Amino acid sequence: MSLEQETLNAVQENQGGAVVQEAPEAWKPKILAFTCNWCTYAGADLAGLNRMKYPADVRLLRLPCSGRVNPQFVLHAFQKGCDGVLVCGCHPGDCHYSTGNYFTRRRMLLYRRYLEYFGIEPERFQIRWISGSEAGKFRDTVVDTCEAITKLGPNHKFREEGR
Amino acid sequence: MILKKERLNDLLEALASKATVYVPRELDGQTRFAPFAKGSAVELGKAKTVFSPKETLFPQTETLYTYAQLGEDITLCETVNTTNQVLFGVRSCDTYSIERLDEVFLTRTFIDTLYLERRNNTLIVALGCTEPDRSCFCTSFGIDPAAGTGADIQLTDTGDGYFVEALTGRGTEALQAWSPFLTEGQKTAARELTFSLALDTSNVKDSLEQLFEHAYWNDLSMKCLGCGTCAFVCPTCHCFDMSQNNKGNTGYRFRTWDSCTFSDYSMMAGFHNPRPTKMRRLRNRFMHKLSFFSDRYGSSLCCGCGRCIELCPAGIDISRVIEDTSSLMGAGAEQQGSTAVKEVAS
Amino acid sequence: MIAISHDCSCETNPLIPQVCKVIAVTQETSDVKSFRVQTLDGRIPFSFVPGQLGMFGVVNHGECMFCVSMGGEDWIEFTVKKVGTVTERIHQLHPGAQVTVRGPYGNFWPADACKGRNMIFIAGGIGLPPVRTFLLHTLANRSDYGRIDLVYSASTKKDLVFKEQLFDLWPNEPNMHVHVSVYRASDDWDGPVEFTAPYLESLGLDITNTTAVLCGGPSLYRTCSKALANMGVSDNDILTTLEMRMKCGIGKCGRCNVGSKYICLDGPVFTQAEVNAMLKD
Amino acid sequence: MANTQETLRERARILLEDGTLDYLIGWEAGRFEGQTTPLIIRTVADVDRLIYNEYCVHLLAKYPLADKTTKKIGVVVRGCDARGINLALKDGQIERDRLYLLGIPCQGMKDAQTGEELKKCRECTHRNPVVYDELLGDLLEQSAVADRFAEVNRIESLSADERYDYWADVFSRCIRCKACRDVCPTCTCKECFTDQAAKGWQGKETSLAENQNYGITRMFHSGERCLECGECERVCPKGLPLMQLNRKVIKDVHELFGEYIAGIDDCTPSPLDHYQLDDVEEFM
Repeated sequence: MSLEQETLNAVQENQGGAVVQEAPEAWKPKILAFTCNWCTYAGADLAGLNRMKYPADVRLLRLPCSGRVNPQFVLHAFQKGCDGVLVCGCHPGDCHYSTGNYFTRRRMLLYRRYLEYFGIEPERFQIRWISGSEAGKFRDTVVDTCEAITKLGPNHKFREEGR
Repeated sequence: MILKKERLNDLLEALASKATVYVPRELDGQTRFAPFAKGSAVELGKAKTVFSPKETLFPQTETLYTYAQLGEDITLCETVNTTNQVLFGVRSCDTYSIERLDEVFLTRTFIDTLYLERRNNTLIVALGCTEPDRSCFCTSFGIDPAAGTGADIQLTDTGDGYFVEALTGRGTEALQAWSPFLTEGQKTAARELTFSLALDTSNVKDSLEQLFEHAYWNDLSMKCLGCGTCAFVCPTCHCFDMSQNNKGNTGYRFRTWDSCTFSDYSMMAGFHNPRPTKMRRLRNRFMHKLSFFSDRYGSSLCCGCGRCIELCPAGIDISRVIEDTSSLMGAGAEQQGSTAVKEVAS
Repeated sequence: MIAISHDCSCETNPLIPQVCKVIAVTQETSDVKSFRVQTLDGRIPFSFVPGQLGMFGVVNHGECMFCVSMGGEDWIEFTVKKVGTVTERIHQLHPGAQVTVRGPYGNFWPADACKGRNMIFIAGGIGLPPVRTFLLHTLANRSDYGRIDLVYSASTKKDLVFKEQLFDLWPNEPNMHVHVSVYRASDDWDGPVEFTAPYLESLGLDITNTTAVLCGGPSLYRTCSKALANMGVSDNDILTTLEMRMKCGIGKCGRCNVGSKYICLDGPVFTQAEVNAMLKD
Repeated sequence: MANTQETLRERARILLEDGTLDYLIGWEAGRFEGQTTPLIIRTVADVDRLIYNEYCVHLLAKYPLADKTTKKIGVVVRGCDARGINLALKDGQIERDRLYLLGIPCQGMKDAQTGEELKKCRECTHRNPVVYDELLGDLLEQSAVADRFAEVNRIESLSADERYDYWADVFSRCIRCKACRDVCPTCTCKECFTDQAAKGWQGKETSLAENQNYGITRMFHSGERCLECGECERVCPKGLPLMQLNRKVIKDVHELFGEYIAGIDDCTPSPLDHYQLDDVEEFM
């Protein structure tokens, strides 16, 4: 029994079962998408404008540039409970800061292989270039990633299960 | 009474049914105290384990209490530890160190009950040394390698078995459970052990205090990496840091080992650090081991086990520090060499 | 069983705090607040003697050691400056929030030894709360003490703590003189603009039968202890608190040693003579 | 080996005497046979303590960086030290004219207990120092090195779960003494992320999650700038196979961005410091 469960049970005894434990309904994937503010976030916005449907399991995190994605953010995302991580940025050459995504490309090429080396399935950590006008590509990327990860099931690797 | 060596595993299995029995075992190339399981190889021949039994009494990370926050009100639950454990095959240097940890955690106004519970649930079976390592120098601190002070039961190697004698009431009580494995026998004369390393540590405390401002510390600390290896393998190091880990509205506060050689050991809020340079931190480590602790508790905090000598990545050697400081004192430190501490940054 | 030699009343782990609630928050300056704390059932968390410290923390952010700056019938008060992550979180507390408190720790100001003497209190910036605990004690039993001087300075006027007591209450206490200076002038300040040590010497206070109580940052402490020596105050009559170095408070974590002295068990209040005897690590 | 030690001592005596050096960094004998420890010599009297034998295992490249003064420092450099000095020069940690490098071609150091050549020296690709002011002894012919990436390939061939379990077991043994970071010539940040617990980069707990965060992130930070000097594996008190971590990054760098030898000189930028327009494109 994990420490948290023990504490919640202890709290229940103290307060006579006041804590309501919500029923664990069907598992839904948690995917974190690091989106670059100038392109992908605009693309996601456009997808919304055009009423495009894509699963709500993706949580967007807006960053000034895909170059701002520190590899430790990706590892922390997996540790804090994400089942999949998506890093999106502008196409090389369109970067608002002109060279941000060139460095990202090199860094993520290495880091993706690095995390696979430690056991992360390739589908769980993907990088895509999505420009501001490619709303459709954004939706397809999100739909494909959700499908792949739902097939893979919940991620138990790198999870903070205490000691 | 004699415990024959071939009956050793049966005894350990019997003990393991009622408590966690920690024996010296070789895991992944390093010997350390690990729980005994049926058929695991016990390494009683080696002089000392690479990692000391300290981790069984004062684990590297230990939960102090868990907390849950619901709305505004907070509930704390203290973690209670009631597992019985037996430390089997502890050398005299480690029993001496356990006594020092007892002094720190169990005396002086506050009692650390986490340590106290574990300590009261622990039966310590000491084993006399037969063949010291090259880096052992426990006799320099007046420790008798054949007699584990502070242990409950003392074993002495008699060739084909171990002579068993109880040292404390708890020892005699535990020996009843051992009787089916013991046979009659006499204690053979203790063999004279030859220590390749023996130092005169009588005046080390004063000479260190005199040399506090000497430039010796500068050159010594320049090669120190500032890592925590020496503190984490040392059986007597007991400094810890406290922090917490949150998960939603619950979490736990824990304490974990810390080393005074780490750069952020004495860092305060507002980034004031009373020991900003590596020299001061390393000097503080050796001063605490050989001088400050005996000011407070009356005995040296170094048990002469030599683990830090073997494992220091930069080859810094506490026995050389003891020798160098007494020779510097001998040569009249004030005249020879500049006493001004040449401050080498960080 | 291990022979236990201790006179502490705790049967649980001394590192486990008790849950208390904040009943009042007063904003002293832009980055200093005072928090009045009480146990959940309305009692004083722990009894204390002026100069002792308590551990004050927010459960999921950590805890820090603060001097108990004031105490009442059923509450104690901590004055906290915002300097780090924990103090930042503490500054977001509002009345009714629940916090963790434990204590008291450390020795205390030798109030009885100073009976019948004149007192000079010297403080810099956030050093006033520890000094104020002793000052309030002397004002509470005013007849036991002679002339009282308070020399207090901060970087700018808005950083002066306890302004109401500084300018309104304490000046009209009998035989008490308040001297306040700032390091950097500002247009709404017409008082002296000087560092504490030169300001202290310029006052030319009479030091017969006087004890000085000193608390502030490392630089203030160095300069003022020299200034007091120049004024002729003997080392045994200068008191100070090194509470800044305390961490666990119960003498186990090994963090607060200056030489062989543990600040949390042997201090934090020391005389200048004792501090001079310590090794300057 | 012995005459190299004699020439080293003799050169040290001259350099210290005529004032070209304020102090020299080398090795001295430890207490036991086969044990050495770094040594700082400031006066000619100490020159006889200076030694050079087959147990001088410590990397000296990081020691001069701690000296922020303008003193002239002599450093004995073998292949790995020289590359470490190049790395420090490229990162602007120290000026070249403050250093006087005594180069020694190194035929590999021995393990004191087993007497065999150390693993890191068996796999060493640069036995001759790549930068020196003076060469003691003649250059060695560089012997062919067995496949350095054999272990990395073996791990890559495992399945994802097997790889995770292998590394989870390795990281569960880590005691976070940070010796691997403190010895590494690439780790010269002013404030390392592992010392910033308050800011949340790295917790202080030695749980599996924190150890993974420490091990993976630290090694990726040095990653492509790693000299493969093997010091991290030597100093690890738990004997963790740390070289398999950085060799993975180096293998990928060679595949993706072309051959790059860290520390070969003090000017070529490392792969992640620059980019090519026609880099490998996998993210379209």
